[in-house]
Amino acid sequence: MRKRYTQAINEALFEEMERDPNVILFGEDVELAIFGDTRGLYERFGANRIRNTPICEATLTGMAVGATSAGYHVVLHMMFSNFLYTGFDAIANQMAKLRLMTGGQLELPITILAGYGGGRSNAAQHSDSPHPLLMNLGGVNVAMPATPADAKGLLKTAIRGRNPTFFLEASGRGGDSGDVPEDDYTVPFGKAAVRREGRDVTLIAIGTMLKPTLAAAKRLEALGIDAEVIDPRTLVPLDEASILRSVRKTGHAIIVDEARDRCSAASHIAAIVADKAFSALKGPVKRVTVPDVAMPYAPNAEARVFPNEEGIANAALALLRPVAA
Amino acid sequence: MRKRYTQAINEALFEEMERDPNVILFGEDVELAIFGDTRGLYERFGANRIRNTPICEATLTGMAVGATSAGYHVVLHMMFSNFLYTGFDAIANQMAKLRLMTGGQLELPITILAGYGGGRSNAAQHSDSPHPLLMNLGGVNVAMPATPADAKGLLKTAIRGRNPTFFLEASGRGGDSGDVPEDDYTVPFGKAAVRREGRDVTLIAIGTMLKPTLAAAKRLEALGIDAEVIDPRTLVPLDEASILRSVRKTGHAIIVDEARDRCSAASHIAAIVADKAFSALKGPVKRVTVPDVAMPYAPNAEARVFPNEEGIANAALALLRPVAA
Amino acid sequence: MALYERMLLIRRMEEKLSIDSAAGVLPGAVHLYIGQEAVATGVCMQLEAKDWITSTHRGHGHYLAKGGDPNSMMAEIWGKRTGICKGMGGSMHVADLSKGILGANGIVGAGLAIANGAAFGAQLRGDGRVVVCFFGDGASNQGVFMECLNVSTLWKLPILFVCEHNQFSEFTRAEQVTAGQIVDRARAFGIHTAVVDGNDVAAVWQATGEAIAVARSGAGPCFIEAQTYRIQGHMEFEKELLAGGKYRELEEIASWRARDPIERWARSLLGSGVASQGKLDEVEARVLRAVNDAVAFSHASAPADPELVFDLMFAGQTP
Amino acid sequence: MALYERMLLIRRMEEKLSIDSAAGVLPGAVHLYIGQEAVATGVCMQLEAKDWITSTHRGHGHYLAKGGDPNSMMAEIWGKRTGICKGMGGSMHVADLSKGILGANGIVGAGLAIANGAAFGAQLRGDGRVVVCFFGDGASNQGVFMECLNVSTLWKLPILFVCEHNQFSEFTRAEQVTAGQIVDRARAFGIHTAVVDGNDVAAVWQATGEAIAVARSGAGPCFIEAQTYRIQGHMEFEKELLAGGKYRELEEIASWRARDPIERWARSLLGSGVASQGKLDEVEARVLRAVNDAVAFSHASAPADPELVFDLMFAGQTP
Ligand SMILES: Cc1ncc(C[n+]2csc(CCOP(=O)(O)OP(=O)(O)O)c2C)c(N)n1
Ligand SMILES: Cc1ncc(C[n+]2csc(CCOP(=O)(O)OP(=O)(O)O)c2C)c(N)n1
Ligand SMILES: [Mg+2]
Ligand SMILES: [Mg+2]
Repeated sequence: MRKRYTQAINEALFEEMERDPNVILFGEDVELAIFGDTRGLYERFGANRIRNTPICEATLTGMAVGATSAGYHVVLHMMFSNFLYTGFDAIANQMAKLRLMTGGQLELPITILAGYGGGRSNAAQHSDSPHPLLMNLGGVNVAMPATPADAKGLLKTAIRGRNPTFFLEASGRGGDSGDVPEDDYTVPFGKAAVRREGRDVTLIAIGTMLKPTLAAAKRLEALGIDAEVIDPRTLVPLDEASILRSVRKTGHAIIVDEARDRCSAASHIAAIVADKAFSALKGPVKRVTVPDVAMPYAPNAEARVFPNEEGIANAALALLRPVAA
Repeated sequence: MRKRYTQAINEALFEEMERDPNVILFGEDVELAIFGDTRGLYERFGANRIRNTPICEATLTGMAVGATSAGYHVVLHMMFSNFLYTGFDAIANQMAKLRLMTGGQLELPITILAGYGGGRSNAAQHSDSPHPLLMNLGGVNVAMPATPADAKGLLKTAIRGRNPTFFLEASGRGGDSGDVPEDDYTVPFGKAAVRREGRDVTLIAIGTMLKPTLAAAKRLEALGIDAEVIDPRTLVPLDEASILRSVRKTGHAIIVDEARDRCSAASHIAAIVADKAFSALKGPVKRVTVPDVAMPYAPNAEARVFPNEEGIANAALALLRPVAA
Repeated sequence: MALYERMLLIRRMEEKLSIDSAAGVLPGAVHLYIGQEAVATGVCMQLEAKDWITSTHRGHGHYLAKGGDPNSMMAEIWGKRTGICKGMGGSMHVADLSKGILGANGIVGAGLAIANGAAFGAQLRGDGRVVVCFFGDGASNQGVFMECLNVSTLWKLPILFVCEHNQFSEFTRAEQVTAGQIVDRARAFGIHTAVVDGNDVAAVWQATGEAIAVARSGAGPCFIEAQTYRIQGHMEFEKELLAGGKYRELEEIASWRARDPIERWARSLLGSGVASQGKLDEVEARVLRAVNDAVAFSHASAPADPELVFDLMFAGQTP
Repeated sequence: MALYERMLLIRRMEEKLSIDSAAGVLPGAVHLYIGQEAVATGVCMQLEAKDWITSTHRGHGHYLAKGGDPNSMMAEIWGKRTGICKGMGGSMHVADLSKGILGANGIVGAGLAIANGAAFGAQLRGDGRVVVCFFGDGASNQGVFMECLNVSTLWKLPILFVCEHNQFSEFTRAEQVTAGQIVDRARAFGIHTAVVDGNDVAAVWQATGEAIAVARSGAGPCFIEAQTYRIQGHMEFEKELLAGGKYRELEEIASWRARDPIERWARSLLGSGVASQGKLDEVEARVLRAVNDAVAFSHASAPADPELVFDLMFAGQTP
């Protein structure tokens, strides 16, 4: 059945909380969900398991760590990714480190939801794509579903899992719909999806970037370029094997990432490709990313820095038709 | 004259505060500097310009932003890099964004000092190398001096500059000494130093990694491999040209970085090389980094994950003598 | 009369924004200040031009009250290059440093620390400046609030914390998320505090006068809690976003409308004979002209210059 | 007598650590609790095995007071695989979940939010657990302190905040960085508070008993400020680090030594006839044996297993 992205998330939350009484969820304004993803949970599960909190991100992330001691799986809703920074100590110094630091004593079954990305004139303080920072922390998983079906399946995996996981929602694109299976399924971590098979170039599209990348692939098809599109789905763990397999086949890689360029996921995947698939490469590894700036407010300025179909297609053209481009 | 690393920093602070009455410095315990870098400043410049603060990093980073409104260049000492996370909102959401967001109205002449890195059994919460996170923010400079001379010269540039700059000190290696010029010099941002010329492979060593990298180069020399060693000195801005020039000459690149591997500076530089120097590459681009774990406490466990001379040399050997290795 | 005109300007500007937001012609989200005008106005009319303010995501009122230009604000919200931030900030980020408006902020609580730093700078400069930090009841639950109370008390900073208690953090009632009285958190530091009716512009003005005198004298920080009410939703659009989810009763809104700070002040001006209805009508006309001018100015302005993004990130350096 | 033995165990363990640290044979830095033993002991002896504590960078005392194993702690500090954290955490991070010791923490203030979350978990579980959060006067200036007071008051969490006021944040005196009385910050939330002489183990024990009863009854959070003194420096090594920089007078240290909580309790036990000198000597002997055993155990243990780093980062997943 076709469902909206947030609806798929909402269903995953409902089903997992139904399944496991040890799942609790808290965050700012989760009762009347502004994104819609937590809608109805309060009415169903009550004030113990669904709780509106004060605005105090530093405490919320720390509480998520603490509440796991009582055997709960904590789902913490952080609203916009930019608010992760306010609660960053318990993310970077606690969640990402305490399991090792306690010699494995502390289990940290935590799922953090946060919307990310630009494209809606929310300006710089509501448009960050924080996955590169989270990837560098070492101790947390990062899931970035691009479709409603993956949103539901990955969120279930996160909630059934025993490790801290950031589940980043495409906040500007909550309305996108897609088919969602009816049965109780999960999507495994660390398994990329091949969204389109192709022979000429591998386009690796992260989260929100899948849509313009698929559109670009279509455009390229008309020009006789057969692009393969890979959606990693989770960045930690990362399905290197699928990426490398594809690049070894096509000989070309372009990574499309809504993060700022420097030390982005695109950089990292490019580095892996340049290391492990070097001998298969027929040309440079390219990145289509946001330049190293804050996201501007004005729609035209935002469009200027945002990766889009045309930019992606042009990158592929420049790579494969250097003379024509 | 030979000086210790912290001594060079201390001199830069003295000289710049002497030169410019608009430079102020605050932070936790800066009067009795635990690292030694701010020693004597309080006695010289008094309580207005040098001030011990309470422990409240979230406020300190925000205050740095605010105090610039009065025309001050704020030097904020954050002690260990891991404490940046506690004050991360004003770093990631304010410092890195407000100039653009105010249409250029707000100037943010801020220098943030913080010690980074492991190697001294300080355990995970006192051993992070945060430069990849900072690099991804887009709006802040990142300086990582490897020598006392650069520490002094880069710090002066930071303090004379008009943009937020993170000046990351090698906290575990404060004692290392080196020649420091006597005159009033600065070291420009975005200019890498070629620490050793060579023809066979380019070793790009970040901050603390310079020392083991030079040692590895020496080892390689004995084996007939002539390594060029590049020290970027600042990661934002990054001297891409010098790196690419060297790689185009040698055809091989290995980046040595004390950060965790995923989305590290090493990843980013590897991505740049794989993009812009592709046609010159004779082999895969390699990274020698810390694996994606929290830094363990026990010395032998820390040594296991820490990049060292041997690991660097082996990476070069494997690249250049694939059969022998 | 000046208080009246300033309040009315804020109101009419925002009513226009409300309409345009509902029509879907504005680029981003807007958070309106309607109902709270007496706070910004009563406070800012006690300030000197040199004084500084920091603001929140709900910042239009503070901006206009401190003397920010309506045209540049409107153009900013429309994403135009004539906007006060050249279209780079938008509604949640209006700032005019030349007027002492250090900026609205999309991060709840961020203004507290920035204001604290500005106050430290002002103190070191010794130029007699005072800094006012506006923040909400919701923001009072951010730890930086206590941190800033601590630092400013220790250092005797010239800062006035103005907590606008409008009963809500987004869609959550204050009782649910804010324990006790906010003013008690400030009292714990032994500083000058006051609680005022935030819908009574004269009361706000009066309390601010006393507080600013304390802050300017070098005696240290002050705190005012202004009780008021957010007449509009948290943000325009919220009805669509909440899909009908209701978090407050219409009667409650109506009861606060009856306490509208602007009408109340108009009645008081008329009652005390300070102003005639004719004078008030003149003000109304002048304000409407200003709003229309601002709109016309915005419409006539060119969109933001996208290439500026690369120039403005750093001073003298490309990203 | 139990109080005495526990305090003495903490003291003698740390005296040994002090010597070994000075000798440079321990891998990392150690922050000693010497002089503050009455706080951890008086508090923890009121707790049940199921109760939880969170601790600080100065955590040996809390760990031992809550019943943590001396051998595993010593081995941890030596970086051995028999350490309570397998050598991965070290001195600043001793934790034993099986004993309710949720962990020491290298980040000042971090334990507050973790304890708050644990208390929320305990409340939801409804198993009658109480959580004690130890933190310093310096940590009380971190905003999370106020945030946690707010949340725990609103939610009536079963938590006891114990602020150990030992007069210093590192090398800075409390007066310089902590405005007013810390207890007033808690009072602002209307919760149960107490200020006690932290060098009087009986007083701490007494005040804790009252507070824990409140917290366990479901009435919400409690707060105790224990006035004490850090006899050793902030950390061993500090003399070398500070290059002679002096931040306190020897007389001051001496005056607090005269109020040593252990000797004081010994005098009281002897004075009241509860214990004889012979009994105390027995305790001393037992404690010294325990310390020697811990040292022997550590020395006999193998170094940490480096490969474990990769196993321990995640549950069932490699990094
Ligand atoms: C750090 C952070 N957390 C959460 C938000 C989302 N948010 C925006 S406004 C708001 C409520 C603010 O309440 P209050 O401070 O009372 O201001 P008001 O909206 O009532 O004017 C929240 C939670 C944010 N912008 N920043
Ligand atoms: C977030 C953070 N900031 C700074 C430090 C450095 N630091 C370690 S202990 C300490 C002082 C703590 O003082 P207090 O809370 O009173 O505890 P005490 O050392 O007196 O036991 C500081 C500033 C830290 N570990 N974490
Ligand atoms: Mg409010
Ligand atoms: Mg202390």
